[in-house]
Amino acid sequence: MIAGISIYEIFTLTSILFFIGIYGFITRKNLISILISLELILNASAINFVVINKYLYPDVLQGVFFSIFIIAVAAAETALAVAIIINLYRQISSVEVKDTEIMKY
Amino acid sequence: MEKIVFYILALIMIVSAIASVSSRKMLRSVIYLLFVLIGVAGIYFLIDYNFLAAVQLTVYAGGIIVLVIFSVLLVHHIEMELEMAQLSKKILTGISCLIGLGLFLFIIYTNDFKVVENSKTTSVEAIGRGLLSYDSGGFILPFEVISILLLAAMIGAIIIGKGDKLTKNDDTL
Amino acid sequence: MDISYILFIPLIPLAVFLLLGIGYQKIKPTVSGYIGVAGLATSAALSYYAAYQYFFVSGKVDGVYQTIVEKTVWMNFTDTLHIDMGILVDPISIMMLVVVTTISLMVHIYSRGYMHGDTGYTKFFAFLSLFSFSMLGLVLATNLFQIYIFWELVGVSSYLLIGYYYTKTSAVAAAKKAFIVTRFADFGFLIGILIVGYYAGTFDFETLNAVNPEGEGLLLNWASTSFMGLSVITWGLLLIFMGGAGKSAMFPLHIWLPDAMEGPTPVSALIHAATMVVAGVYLVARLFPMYYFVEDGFALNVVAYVGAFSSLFAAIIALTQTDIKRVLAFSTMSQIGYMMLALGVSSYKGHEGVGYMASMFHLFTHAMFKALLFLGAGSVIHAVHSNYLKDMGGLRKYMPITNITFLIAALAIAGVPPFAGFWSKDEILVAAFEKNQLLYFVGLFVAGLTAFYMFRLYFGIFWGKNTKYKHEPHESPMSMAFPLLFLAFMSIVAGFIPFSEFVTADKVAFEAHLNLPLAAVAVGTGLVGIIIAWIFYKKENDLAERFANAFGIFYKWTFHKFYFDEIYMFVTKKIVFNLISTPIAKFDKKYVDGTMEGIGNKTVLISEKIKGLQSGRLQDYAMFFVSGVVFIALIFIYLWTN
Amino acid sequence: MDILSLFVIVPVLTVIALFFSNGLKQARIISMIGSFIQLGMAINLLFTYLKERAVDKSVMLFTQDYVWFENFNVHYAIGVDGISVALLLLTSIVVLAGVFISWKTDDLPKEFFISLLVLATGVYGFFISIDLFTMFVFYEIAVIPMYLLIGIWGSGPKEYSAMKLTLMLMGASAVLMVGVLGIYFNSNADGGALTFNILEISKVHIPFEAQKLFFPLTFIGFAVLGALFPFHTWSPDGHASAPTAVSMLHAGVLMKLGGYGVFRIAMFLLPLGAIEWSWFFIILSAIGVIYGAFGALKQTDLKYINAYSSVSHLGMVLFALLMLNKTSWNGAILQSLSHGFMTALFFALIGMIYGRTHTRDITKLGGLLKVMPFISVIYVIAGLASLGLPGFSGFVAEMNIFVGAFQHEEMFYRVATVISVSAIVVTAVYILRVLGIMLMGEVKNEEYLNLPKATWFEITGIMLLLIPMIGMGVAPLWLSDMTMESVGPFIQGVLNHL
Repeated sequence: MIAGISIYEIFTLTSILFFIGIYGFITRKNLISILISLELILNASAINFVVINKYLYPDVLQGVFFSIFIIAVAAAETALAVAIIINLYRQISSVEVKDTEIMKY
Repeated sequence: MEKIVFYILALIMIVSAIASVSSRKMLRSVIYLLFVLIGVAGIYFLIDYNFLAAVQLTVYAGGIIVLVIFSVLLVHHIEMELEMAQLSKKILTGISCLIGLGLFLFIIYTNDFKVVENSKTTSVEAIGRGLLSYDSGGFILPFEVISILLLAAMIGAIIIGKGDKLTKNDDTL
Repeated sequence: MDISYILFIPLIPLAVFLLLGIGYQKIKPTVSGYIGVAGLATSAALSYYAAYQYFFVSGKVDGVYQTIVEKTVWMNFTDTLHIDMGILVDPISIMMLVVVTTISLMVHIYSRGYMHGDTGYTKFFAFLSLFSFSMLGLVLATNLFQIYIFWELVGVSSYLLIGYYYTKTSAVAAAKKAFIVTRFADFGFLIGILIVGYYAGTFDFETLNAVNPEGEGLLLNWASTSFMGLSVITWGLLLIFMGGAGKSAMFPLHIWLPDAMEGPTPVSALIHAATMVVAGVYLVARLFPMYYFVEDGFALNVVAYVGAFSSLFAAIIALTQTDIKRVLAFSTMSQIGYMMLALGVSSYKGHEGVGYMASMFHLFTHAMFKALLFLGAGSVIHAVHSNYLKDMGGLRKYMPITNITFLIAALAIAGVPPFAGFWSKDEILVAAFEKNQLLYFVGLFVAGLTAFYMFRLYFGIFWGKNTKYKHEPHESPMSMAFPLLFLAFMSIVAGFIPFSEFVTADKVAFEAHLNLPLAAVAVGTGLVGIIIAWIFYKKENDLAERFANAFGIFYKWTFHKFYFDEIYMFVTKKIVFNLISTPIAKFDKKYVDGTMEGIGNKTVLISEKIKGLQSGRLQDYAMFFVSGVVFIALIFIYLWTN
Repeated sequence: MDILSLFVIVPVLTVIALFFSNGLKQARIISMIGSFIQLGMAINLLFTYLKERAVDKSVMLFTQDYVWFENFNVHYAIGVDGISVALLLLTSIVVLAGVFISWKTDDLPKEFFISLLVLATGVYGFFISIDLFTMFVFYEIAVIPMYLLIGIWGSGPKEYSAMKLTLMLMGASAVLMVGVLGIYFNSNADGGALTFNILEISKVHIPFEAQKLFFPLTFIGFAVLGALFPFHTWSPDGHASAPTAVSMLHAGVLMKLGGYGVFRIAMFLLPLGAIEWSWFFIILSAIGVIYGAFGALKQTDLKYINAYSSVSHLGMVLFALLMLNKTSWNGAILQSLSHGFMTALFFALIGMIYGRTHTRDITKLGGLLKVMPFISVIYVIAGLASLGLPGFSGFVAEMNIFVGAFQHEEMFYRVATVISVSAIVVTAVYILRVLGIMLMGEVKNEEYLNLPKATWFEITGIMLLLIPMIGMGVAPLWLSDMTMESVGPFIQGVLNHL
């Protein structure tokens, strides 16, 4: 519990972060930037888990566990993403989204 | 006091997040992200989840950010400016996001949360026990799954990162 | 009376046609000629026997010639309507059998000489046999549909024979024209048949023509339904007459006949002079009671006026033509108009039916002398290798037989006694005089014109200037001369046949008298015509030319057949092709097909657009996803909050 | 084994045998034998039918019924009446003639014959089934090989034409499917279970509203195949690109499915709808009749001329069907048969002319009577048959149609009939135009002087088509009576609702 801060304010913050992440995800044209936006989204949701755990169900720890898992998954995901990006860079010397469209064919 | 800290943190996070998704320099973008992540850790500290905050700092700020920076450095010139999306697309996305945000907030504020007043602190031991517990509410299975996932991701990352060379070896032989 | 042997009269030519047609490659030309002649000779012999049997032995019961029918169902339409195939024997059909087989036989014999050495000799005889079969079938038809069937077959034989010289563009065009014009007329014929068949409930001539015992009206109820002020049956009859007018080259459907002269001359003699072209007359005669009784003979009046006008019209055109076969063609048209006129002024009963008798009589005599004229002309053309008067002249020295026979025929058609034409024409004029004086004077005038143009032709060919010929013209071989002599003989004696004893409207014989004053006037008119021709053309002089110049524009119009060909050309080329067909073709390509194509193209276009959504860009998908979720969420909230 | 199912089984067996064949020689022999057996079966069926018909007066004979999909009450139900027997005979003759005409298919012969026979299977199946669903399945089987046959063995813009043809026919089937399902879901109107069986549905009183809605769908679905104006445009392009045998089969047989379907399904099952809508479709079909004829007048490509003439002739079929009386219906059936033989013959001849001169443009041809007398003479005969000359099948059919159409006294029908009848004049014009330009006149091209003569298989193919055509024209009574008798119950079904 943060003294003087209601759950609404925290949710407002996470919502804002979440949509900034989405905004970045859609508008950025670089794979790494997209990855960064993704981290924002993940973090926003992770905060939500924790906050809901703390404010509404203080007796259990599920929210915390989920946050831990999110962090773990995010780490794994980032590692893979970076591997892919580097591999891609080796192949086409670019990490721009527009150069990776050929997947659609 | 905590209130003020929270607002400062929130302000830093939002500003950094916006800067992170709009900066034209790749490396700066990553650094702004770092601020956001640290801010998240700060939030965790504020609500007394110290362990979580520590994990956030070490794994995220310490591990992931470094990884990303490395990859940025590997594939970018520092001075390179990023290409930006078309203005129309930005505006469209912005509007869409604002509507979505409005929606979220509308739902959040119309919902009556049953907040339980408390000031519990959670020990690392409780978290450890919870994670490894077989009982109901225990998280041993997800924990194991996550460890396998991490392993798989690690191997996968290695293979993908080196994949090119592996296949090339075959060819040259 | 057993009439089953009559069936063989048409069937033998059919057999000959099939034999020659299938064995086309194998049969030698001379053999095929003999086969054709033999077949027709058998048919002719059977016809003569049938005529003898019918007229003199067993045809008459209580002074009335019987109508004997044998038929079998060929196809069923409804419970009452069906097409029968069969043979109908009555005076006119027997008479036509005789005419057709006689002329056909003569033409067959003649063709053996005329077509000698032609590559398609066998084919020619096959077609002639096909024609004979169709014509005989037409004559013997028992109902409207059967007559229509053979009508069409006759038309197609005519098409094949006109287009016999198929490498010649003009012949092909003429054949096409003949077929299409008559086909157009047949369109009317068919509608007429449908109307009559529907409202009368039958196609059978017997039922249609059934007259009540007093001879005062049809048994058929024709007045039941009317359309635009006339009984529907009258409309049907008028449309049927349209068919007849097409085949008989009545104005304004006459344009095909002069062009049809592109065919070999024997064909012109057989089909376009003696037999097929009188089918229209035969058709009206066949339905005569209907024409006469329905609506007080309204349709019959139309027949009379159309006939009279055609007769005059053709005679005027014939004055100026220079192609001898075309002169004869217009003369044919004129004479058929005469027959139509005669039918048109006829009544039904007894002596009042003299017009009907005269018409049939004229048909008979005309067949003889017109065939003779054509065969004579063929003989001339054979010798001179040209159709044009300007290439001829003074031929009497080279071709004595042709000269004499041609003269006899010309005298016959001019109505000089005692030749055949005089008798029949006189009866026609009598009939017209009694019924309608206007038509009488038209007829008389035409008789004068006929005499004039015929002797213009005669003098032009056999007298006149002495042309220098590249090859010495010579008399035709015996195979060609014999038919000429035979037909000349017929042209002399045919007039003495007491036709009113045999062929009458009500099938009861009556006494026909020679009306002396009228006959004298007619002969006088004919002689005036001949004398003028004598003055103009006997010796080479420029009288005729000066005369023609005096008439100026009228002469020019006549010479161009009143520009009817041009009008038809305009209608077909400009209107049908350019104003109907081309726009339809364009419309089809552009709009009908275009619409279908458009649907296809639009589909492709839309799919291109939709394909753009499937861009492969993750961010686009995310965009759609987010917008979609937001949108759906909005909807749900809207729904739940209300 | 019932004798009707054999009609489907034999071509299937032939197709299987073809899979194991090798090269053109084996393929064509196998196809020929298969088609011969088929023809024999059709003739046998004809006589068996006539014998059986004398004693059995039910609507369909030789009926068989096997459940196919229990859930939707789909049956493999078959049966024939005089009409199907006649059409089966037509099909078997045209298929055999088609095999003869494609005697020299060099390109992928095995696949060609397989597609051809699959098409035939579909057509046979369509004619024998009396279950809507089965019928529809066979219909699709018949349409699909068309795409391959035109797309692979065609000429000119073949992909385009194949695509156009298939798409338009598929579009039509989609519409048709809606109509068929509409009928199906209304087949319990009188109580009872939903059924696809035609005979059972015909006893049901489908509500008027449903009939009004589904009749146009069903009608158009089939009529597109019957080249109803303005849905005919697939036909000229399709025919022009298709190989000879395919044109023959398509125009000769496949397009008949349209008229047959209209007759068997749209008219029979939805009589009230037919009465309600007939005026509209009469206008369309009368336009089609005259429009096709005028359209043919201006074309110079032989196949286009023939395709437009098909539009005209088949317009006549639909026109006759819409006249809703026994005579005209019989005329429609006869016209289908007649047009089948005639147009197949035309396409066969066009194929031969094209094979020799390598052009189908009539303005480039000329004087062919001199250089290829046999083919030209047959062409003249076919042309004369096409313009409705007595002694050929076309006349018989057309007269039935006209007499039938004339049974209506209203002005509207009269005018429509007269318009249709006037097509006989235009037909004469375009047929004679072709004959005049192409066959007569001087030989335009020196090379044509030494063209090969007609071979035995070509002659056989031609004779197969010519003889029934003349036979029908000379002695129409037995055939006409056979079909007339079978039309009876159907027209009665319609008239009962009037």
